Amino acid sequence: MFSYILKRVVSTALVCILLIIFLSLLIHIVPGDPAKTILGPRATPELIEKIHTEMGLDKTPFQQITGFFLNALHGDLGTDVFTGRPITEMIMDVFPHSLILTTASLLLAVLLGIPLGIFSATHPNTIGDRILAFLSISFITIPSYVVALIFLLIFSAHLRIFPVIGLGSSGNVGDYIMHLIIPALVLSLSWVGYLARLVRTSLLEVLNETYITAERSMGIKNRTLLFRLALKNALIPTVAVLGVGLGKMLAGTVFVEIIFSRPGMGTLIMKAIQNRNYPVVQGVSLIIALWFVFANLLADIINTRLDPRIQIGKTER
Amino acid sequence: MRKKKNSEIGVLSQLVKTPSGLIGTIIIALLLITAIFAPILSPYDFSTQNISERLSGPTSEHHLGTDHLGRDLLSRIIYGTRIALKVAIPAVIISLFIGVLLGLIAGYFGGIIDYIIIIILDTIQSLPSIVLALVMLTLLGPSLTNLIVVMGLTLFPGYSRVVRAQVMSARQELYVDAEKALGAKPLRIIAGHILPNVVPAVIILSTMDLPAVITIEAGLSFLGMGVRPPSPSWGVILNDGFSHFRQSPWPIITAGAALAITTFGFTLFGESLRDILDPKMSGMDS
Amino acid sequence: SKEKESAAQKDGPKILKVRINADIKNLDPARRYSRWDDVISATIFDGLVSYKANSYDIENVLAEKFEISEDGHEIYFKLREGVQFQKGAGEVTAEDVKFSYERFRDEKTASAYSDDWANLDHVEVISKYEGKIILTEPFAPLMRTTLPLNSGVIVPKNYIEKVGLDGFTTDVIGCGPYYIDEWQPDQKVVVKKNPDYYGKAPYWDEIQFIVISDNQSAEIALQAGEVDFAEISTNTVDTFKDNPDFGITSNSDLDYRWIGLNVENPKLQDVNVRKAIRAAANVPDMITAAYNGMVEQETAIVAPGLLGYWADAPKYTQDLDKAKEYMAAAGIDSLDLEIAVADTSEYRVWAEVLQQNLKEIGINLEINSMESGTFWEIGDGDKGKDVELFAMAFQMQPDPSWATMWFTSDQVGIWNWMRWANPEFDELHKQGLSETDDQKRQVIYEKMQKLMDDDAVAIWVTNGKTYFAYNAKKCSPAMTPNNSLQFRFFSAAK
Amino acid sequence: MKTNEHSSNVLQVSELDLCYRTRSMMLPALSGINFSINRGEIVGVVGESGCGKSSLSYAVNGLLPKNGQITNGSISFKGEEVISPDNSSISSLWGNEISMIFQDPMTSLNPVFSIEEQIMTAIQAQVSFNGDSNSEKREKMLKMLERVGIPDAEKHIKKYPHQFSGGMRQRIMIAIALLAQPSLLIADEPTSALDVTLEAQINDLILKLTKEMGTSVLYITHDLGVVAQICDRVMVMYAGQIVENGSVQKIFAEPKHPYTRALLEVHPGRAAGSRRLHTIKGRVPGLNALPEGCRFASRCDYSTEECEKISPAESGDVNNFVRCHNPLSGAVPEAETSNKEQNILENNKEDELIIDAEGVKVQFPINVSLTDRLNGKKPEVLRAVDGIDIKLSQGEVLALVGESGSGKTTAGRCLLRLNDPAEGSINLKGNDITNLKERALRPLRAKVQMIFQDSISSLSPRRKISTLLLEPFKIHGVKVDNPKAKVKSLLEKVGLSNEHAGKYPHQLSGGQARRVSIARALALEPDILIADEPTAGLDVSVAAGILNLLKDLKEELGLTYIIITHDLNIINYTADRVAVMYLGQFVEMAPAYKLFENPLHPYTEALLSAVSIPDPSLRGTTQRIILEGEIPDPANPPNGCPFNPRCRYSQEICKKEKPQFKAVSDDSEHLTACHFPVIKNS
Ligand SMILES: Nc1ncnc2c1ncn2[C@@H]1O[C@H](COP(=O)(O)OP(=O)(O)OP(=O)(O)O)[C@@H](O)[C@H]1O
Ligand SMILES: Nc1ncnc2c1ncn2[C@@H]1O[C@H](COP(=O)(O)OP(=O)(O)OP(=O)(O)O)[C@@H](O)[C@H]1O
Ligand SMILES: [Mg+2]
Ligand SMILES: [Mg+2]
Repeated sequence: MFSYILKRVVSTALVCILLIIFLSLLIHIVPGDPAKTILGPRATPELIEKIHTEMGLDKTPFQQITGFFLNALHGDLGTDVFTGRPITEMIMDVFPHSLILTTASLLLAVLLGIPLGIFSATHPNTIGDRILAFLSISFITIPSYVVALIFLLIFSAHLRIFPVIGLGSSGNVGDYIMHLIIPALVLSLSWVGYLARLVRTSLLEVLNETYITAERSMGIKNRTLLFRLALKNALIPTVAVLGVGLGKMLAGTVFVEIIFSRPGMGTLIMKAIQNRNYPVVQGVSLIIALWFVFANLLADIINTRLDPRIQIGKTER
Repeated sequence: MRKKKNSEIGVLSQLVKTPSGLIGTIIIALLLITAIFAPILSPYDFSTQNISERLSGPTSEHHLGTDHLGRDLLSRIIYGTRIALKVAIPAVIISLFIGVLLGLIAGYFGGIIDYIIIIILDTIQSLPSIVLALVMLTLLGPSLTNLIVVMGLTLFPGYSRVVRAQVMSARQELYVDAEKALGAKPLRIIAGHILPNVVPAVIILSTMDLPAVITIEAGLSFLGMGVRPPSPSWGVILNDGFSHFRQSPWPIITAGAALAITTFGFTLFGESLRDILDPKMSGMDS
Repeated sequence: SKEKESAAQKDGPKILKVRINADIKNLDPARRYSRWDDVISATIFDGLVSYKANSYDIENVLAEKFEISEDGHEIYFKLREGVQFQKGAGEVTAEDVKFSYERFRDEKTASAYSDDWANLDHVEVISKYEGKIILTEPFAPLMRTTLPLNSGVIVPKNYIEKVGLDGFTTDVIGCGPYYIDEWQPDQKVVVKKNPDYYGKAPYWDEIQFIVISDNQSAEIALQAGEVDFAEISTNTVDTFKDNPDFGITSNSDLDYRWIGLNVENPKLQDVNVRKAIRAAANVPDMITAAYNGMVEQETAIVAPGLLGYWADAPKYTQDLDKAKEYMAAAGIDSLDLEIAVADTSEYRVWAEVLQQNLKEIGINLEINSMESGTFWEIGDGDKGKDVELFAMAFQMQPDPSWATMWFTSDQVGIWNWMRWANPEFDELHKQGLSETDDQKRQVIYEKMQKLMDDDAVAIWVTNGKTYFAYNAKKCSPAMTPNNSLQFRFFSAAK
Repeated sequence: MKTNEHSSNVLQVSELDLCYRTRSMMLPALSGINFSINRGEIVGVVGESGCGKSSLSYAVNGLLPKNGQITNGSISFKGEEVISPDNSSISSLWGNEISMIFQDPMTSLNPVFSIEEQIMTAIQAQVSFNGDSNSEKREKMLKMLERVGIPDAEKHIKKYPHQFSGGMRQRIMIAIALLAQPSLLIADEPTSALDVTLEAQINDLILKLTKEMGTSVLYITHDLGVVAQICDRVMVMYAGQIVENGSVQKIFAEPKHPYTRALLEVHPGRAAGSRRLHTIKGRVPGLNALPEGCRFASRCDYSTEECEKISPAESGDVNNFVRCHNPLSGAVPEAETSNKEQNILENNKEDELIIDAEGVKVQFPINVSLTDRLNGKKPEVLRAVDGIDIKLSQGEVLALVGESGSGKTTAGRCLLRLNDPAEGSINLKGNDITNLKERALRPLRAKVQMIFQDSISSLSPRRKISTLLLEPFKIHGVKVDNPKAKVKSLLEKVGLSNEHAGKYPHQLSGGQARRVSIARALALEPDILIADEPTAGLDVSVAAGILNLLKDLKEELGLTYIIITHDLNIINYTADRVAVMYLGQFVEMAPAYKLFENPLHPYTEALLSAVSIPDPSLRGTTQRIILEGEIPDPANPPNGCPFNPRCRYSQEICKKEKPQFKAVSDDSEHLTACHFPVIKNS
């Protein structure tokens, strides 16, 4: 366990270093100047120079990279030149919102997708199964931004059942949840389809295993067999996939956050890219990468709980 | 050569036997036809503007209505098919090429080379592809070619991983030992015995990647980072439509539907293909 | 439920919810970046003078007395006594005035607005409440744009010296009608009524500025009652106009937006080519397509209603025959050109319409739409020589010098992307800055605009027009003619 | 007698037909099955692969695959009909009255639950424990586990299946199956995935427990030797029919059906020292092409015209019949033997050693966790091969035998440098290849070939057989003038027809695949051939064919062989010399006939006694030595003599001192590593 984690830490560190090198190099080749992008004609040469110095753009890439890491080790990702806010703080402000959104949508997906998958697996090739299969693929394939656009109009402009813009008033949990429902639903849709299919396939596979036949021959009733003995096996691949889903949360949230005007990691990095706000891009990317690694680690650990055969540390990285 | 053709026909005929394979194949065939015969099929030039007729709903002249510049939406959607495929196919080919090569190298040689490649893949994959594509497009500037290159570069780790895993497991296989025992050189083993085992997985992955690329391309165009106007990318139509939704929902509805149907078709096709090719190439029987 | 709402408002605090398009970056008046920094800091800070509600007329605010010397070199002021900064940061004194203005010229402040105080020599403190602003030269824009706006507000010297520059970015302290209560980055900024305000208390107890970057979302939020006041896109004006629950207010912007032609580019060196392009361009179509026809066509760089507006400027509409004549005069019948645009829907539409227009006179226009960061660099230095056409918009303050300053020859390679260098224009610009007589200035600026027109360096598109929609049952807005929102003057529904 | 029979009758199957639905047609997997099982009776079912043995067990226990369908007949359990459309009446018997043991213990336990959870779930479901409290149930579970030979059950039940060895898992399965003391146990080849020694242990256990509980057993196997040892009655199946049914004594003494007789004849246990093994020509017909008349007719030496036209009926009682037009009589004749001793002497030309390996060791690194390493633990190795000498002269056949995991395969691979030796030297045909670079080794590879344990997976799956057969020539740059003819001749050499040339490996049967890999190995006419388990997993008849082939090839080409096997039965027939391996070391080496006559090492002695011989009269007569326990973990071998923990002669010294590998008598050909060799007093 310990050596496993150490290994993970080392490769995570390597990934982060490579990522930051990549981003730092990018900064030096990418056209576009942060000062001009934000200020337009107001950007005087002195001001541009000052902003460059503050962003550390005058240093060599090597100095930038080492400096960045030395600070990052102390949890300091630099400051946003334009607002003077620590980037760590900026990220910590929005990160929970993205996290809640992703978790909520994954939770929704689990609550809907797994039962649907079980239904399909226990009724293979029936009409219900076929309809579910069709729906699942549709859910998986329709791009999230198309769904988001359509939900935005249906729910907010026409039905007005749910508020959809922003996070709701702060401190009001009920309002926050109301604002969360539609975005989470949009994000979860493809996961519902995905999980339903995944659970169906793996459950069907498990139900064909000899040990299930053996257990049936021991007189164990179908219900126990399905929900206690087979499902645990079938959930192993699901957990791994959910881990990846959690890790890749940003991919989905970018669009949803933009369309529903929610602050979050997606909107933060999107704006930072547009404004050429390099320190913010770097900081956010680093956190995203770390989060990705963390989520996968989490899934691995959960899987070792589910599957005693997997010995953490013996598995390939 | 003739044998090979036979086997391809075999796969195809198996594909159209299942309902989902049939639907997928039909959709893809229609897409290809639409893309190839776009000039014949589209009633108008996709870029001709008619400001006075802007944002009209479906009429007898414009079957799907017009956009904010009064251009015929049907024609734009039809030409959009070309763009979707023009980006998706080369991008998938690029990522396939890089991915397979790196995967083979990593899987066969293992050790430190493998570790380095894996770290590179991890790095690329630790950022979501949309973000990575955004960052890289910022560097290169949005254009069709850059879009293709960027998509290729963001997606190749998927192939590398699959190929690497396959090669690693193939390397454990007895037949590799058997070849070695016969005195075969590494190149012969990789090219002659390991690669053919990787091909089905790669084919499946690439048919699954096509809709992903189309989705990301349209997404990037929606964010304003995609192809140049007046190219009628579906994402561009969505983006323009989003600004004028109150006046006419048709741009969003049509482009959204085109995207959804396309990705749906490719996914069905890919999955049916996987069912046939995996795990054993039973379709290869003569 | 509407009744309930208003009933609740009678009891509780009166809260106004306003959509802002982007989050604030820095509320320090000297280091503000964006329009929303301006709008919000305007509720927190007071200056010596300010615009009256809904007008460009100036009234005294912090100043009890305010006098400009004959030669325009000195401005005397006397402050009201006993005005307190918020949050116990002390009384407003002449020292604060000196500090507030002089810091604009201080390199450490690195103010993007240092030009607002271009001719400031120093501020002389006469007594605790009295002082003099000493200028090196008379400076016409001072009274129009510097003093009544954010560059003229007073900040607490002692407090800033205590917390340092980094402590005065979003957690600012002024002496205006509102103080900053809370900032949730990317979500909202909340200001609350300053209980110790010396002037007339504003109507709203609390104003929440809610960040919604996307117009569509903002419109939905407005309809859903999630905000009370929001900028809306020209495309949806009709929807709100037809709805009695909402009020619409609009004002033409001062910004100027144009398609520039680079005179140094070999393809565009011939003035006939440029004129041909100008004649072929169908600006009304652009306006229909990009703004749903809800804005006016711009004829010259200075907006209507401003000093220096050129009323007789020619208004170009598409004239293909003329365009072909110019082409013939230039001796070409076909040409490949490229237009660079930042990738927003607005500019793309212009470019697409122009593309179609130019096709008719044999010019093939390629649209090079780029991401804004990249776009802002293309005119830099010698690189700028390769630019052909470009779409651009500059912001403007209510003084004509703000428009002309970017097109002098020393701006070539910086902001003068047309690379148009005209010594006469340069000279006139200098004169316009130091001339204090409005009539004389009018003549100067009209002449400058004519020079630009003669050389056909730009196709003016529009000054823009901003539309705001608001909950007509709840509030009634106030703003200067150039759309500077005056939240301190917002009132209850009329 | 009749009434008695009825009351003691546990299972009664009559006129049972079973079909599998496939896309193209209904496959009749079982037709006209009649038999019954009496209380406490152990009934064996034998037959080649694909004859429907498993299908029979599915039909009886109601665990038919989805496409399986009983189309006719009845099954009654203790007088009650159990065939019902939804399986409900039979499923209520599962676990309580009928229970199962499956072939592969590796896949028959749920991998994600601990043993305790699995057994408890089963107990909760079984009615016979309804009255018990949880602690009573647990108590019973522990007792049962102790009974099947899991010591310290309390400690082990917390473990997960993968933490047990195959033998242990099969014991656990038996414990679960017998928990509720069912009336009928169905065991489908419960030992075919296990070693000989484990097979003996498990069969003994089944025999002992079921006799104690009075449980009847339907025991499916393909090994007549096992039947002879434990069954009361045997049913011989062929192509979905029971062709002969009768008591073990009778059938082994006087098989009536030609198929039964053929099965007995090909059994390698009978073939010791024979010149040539019997085989049965042809293959079991596919279910989609069953012949009209007797299904065995095409392979039968005695078939007549009648046989080909008319399907024979059962003649005799329910449990004592034969399905044949011309039943045979009399015993199976003894196999002819040849003089082994002479063979050896002819071949033994000491002067020129073609294989000369000395002190070879092969080690695999073991992952030591970083924490352990930080705590000062050194990285360890698993000594798969721990110092063996192999010296072979031209034309000699050496057999390597030993339990699974003893290092046989690794030893073979090492000679080919597929695994690199950690120590020792390897000399092939006078070339020292111990440290030779792969590039330099390549030319030599043409002359030294290996047939791998798992033939199908040793053939590249996406290449046609013809391509695979021509590949050796391509690799070594040998020009082939007429590739087609070459392929044909190679296939013919191993007894295959040219029709296989266009197939892919997965389209071949196990025996065919093995032949193809032999053909491939022989393509370049090597001098040395290492055959790893050449008959494992094959039907006896097919295995016999392969062994005959190897023998023919040796005589034709003068090959030098190393045959790796754990099946002692085949050694006697093929090998000149035998080396017995245990934990990576040789414990005994001798000419084959001497080893069989006089095993010196207790391990060899036990291995030999575990060999199944298809002769029920031997039951109880020879004293069977059943080896206790299992082979220790090679990463952590015992001190002293590696065999000492399982040895029945073990003394103090064995635990401390490792015995030398040397000749104990004056016979320099017979070496052993034992402090107390078993020297017969003859
Ligand atoms: N589910 C099925 N669908 C179709 N055919 C089947 C199915 N299961 C078995 N068969 C066929 O039925 C025949 C009998 O198979 P069965 O498994 O009963 O044989 P067996 O005697 O147990 O063989 P083995 O010794 O290999 O286990 C074979 O020809 C097999 O191919
Ligand atoms: N590549 C390897 N890495 C690690 N350990 C191995 C490897 N190959 C074999 N071993 C171990 O070496 C020991 C001997 O294995 P080997 O396969 O040589 O035994 P065997 O006698 O051929 O057994 P079987 O009869 O099961 O084929 C076993 O404990 C096995 O687990
Ligand atoms: Mg079977
Ligand atoms: Mg082996």
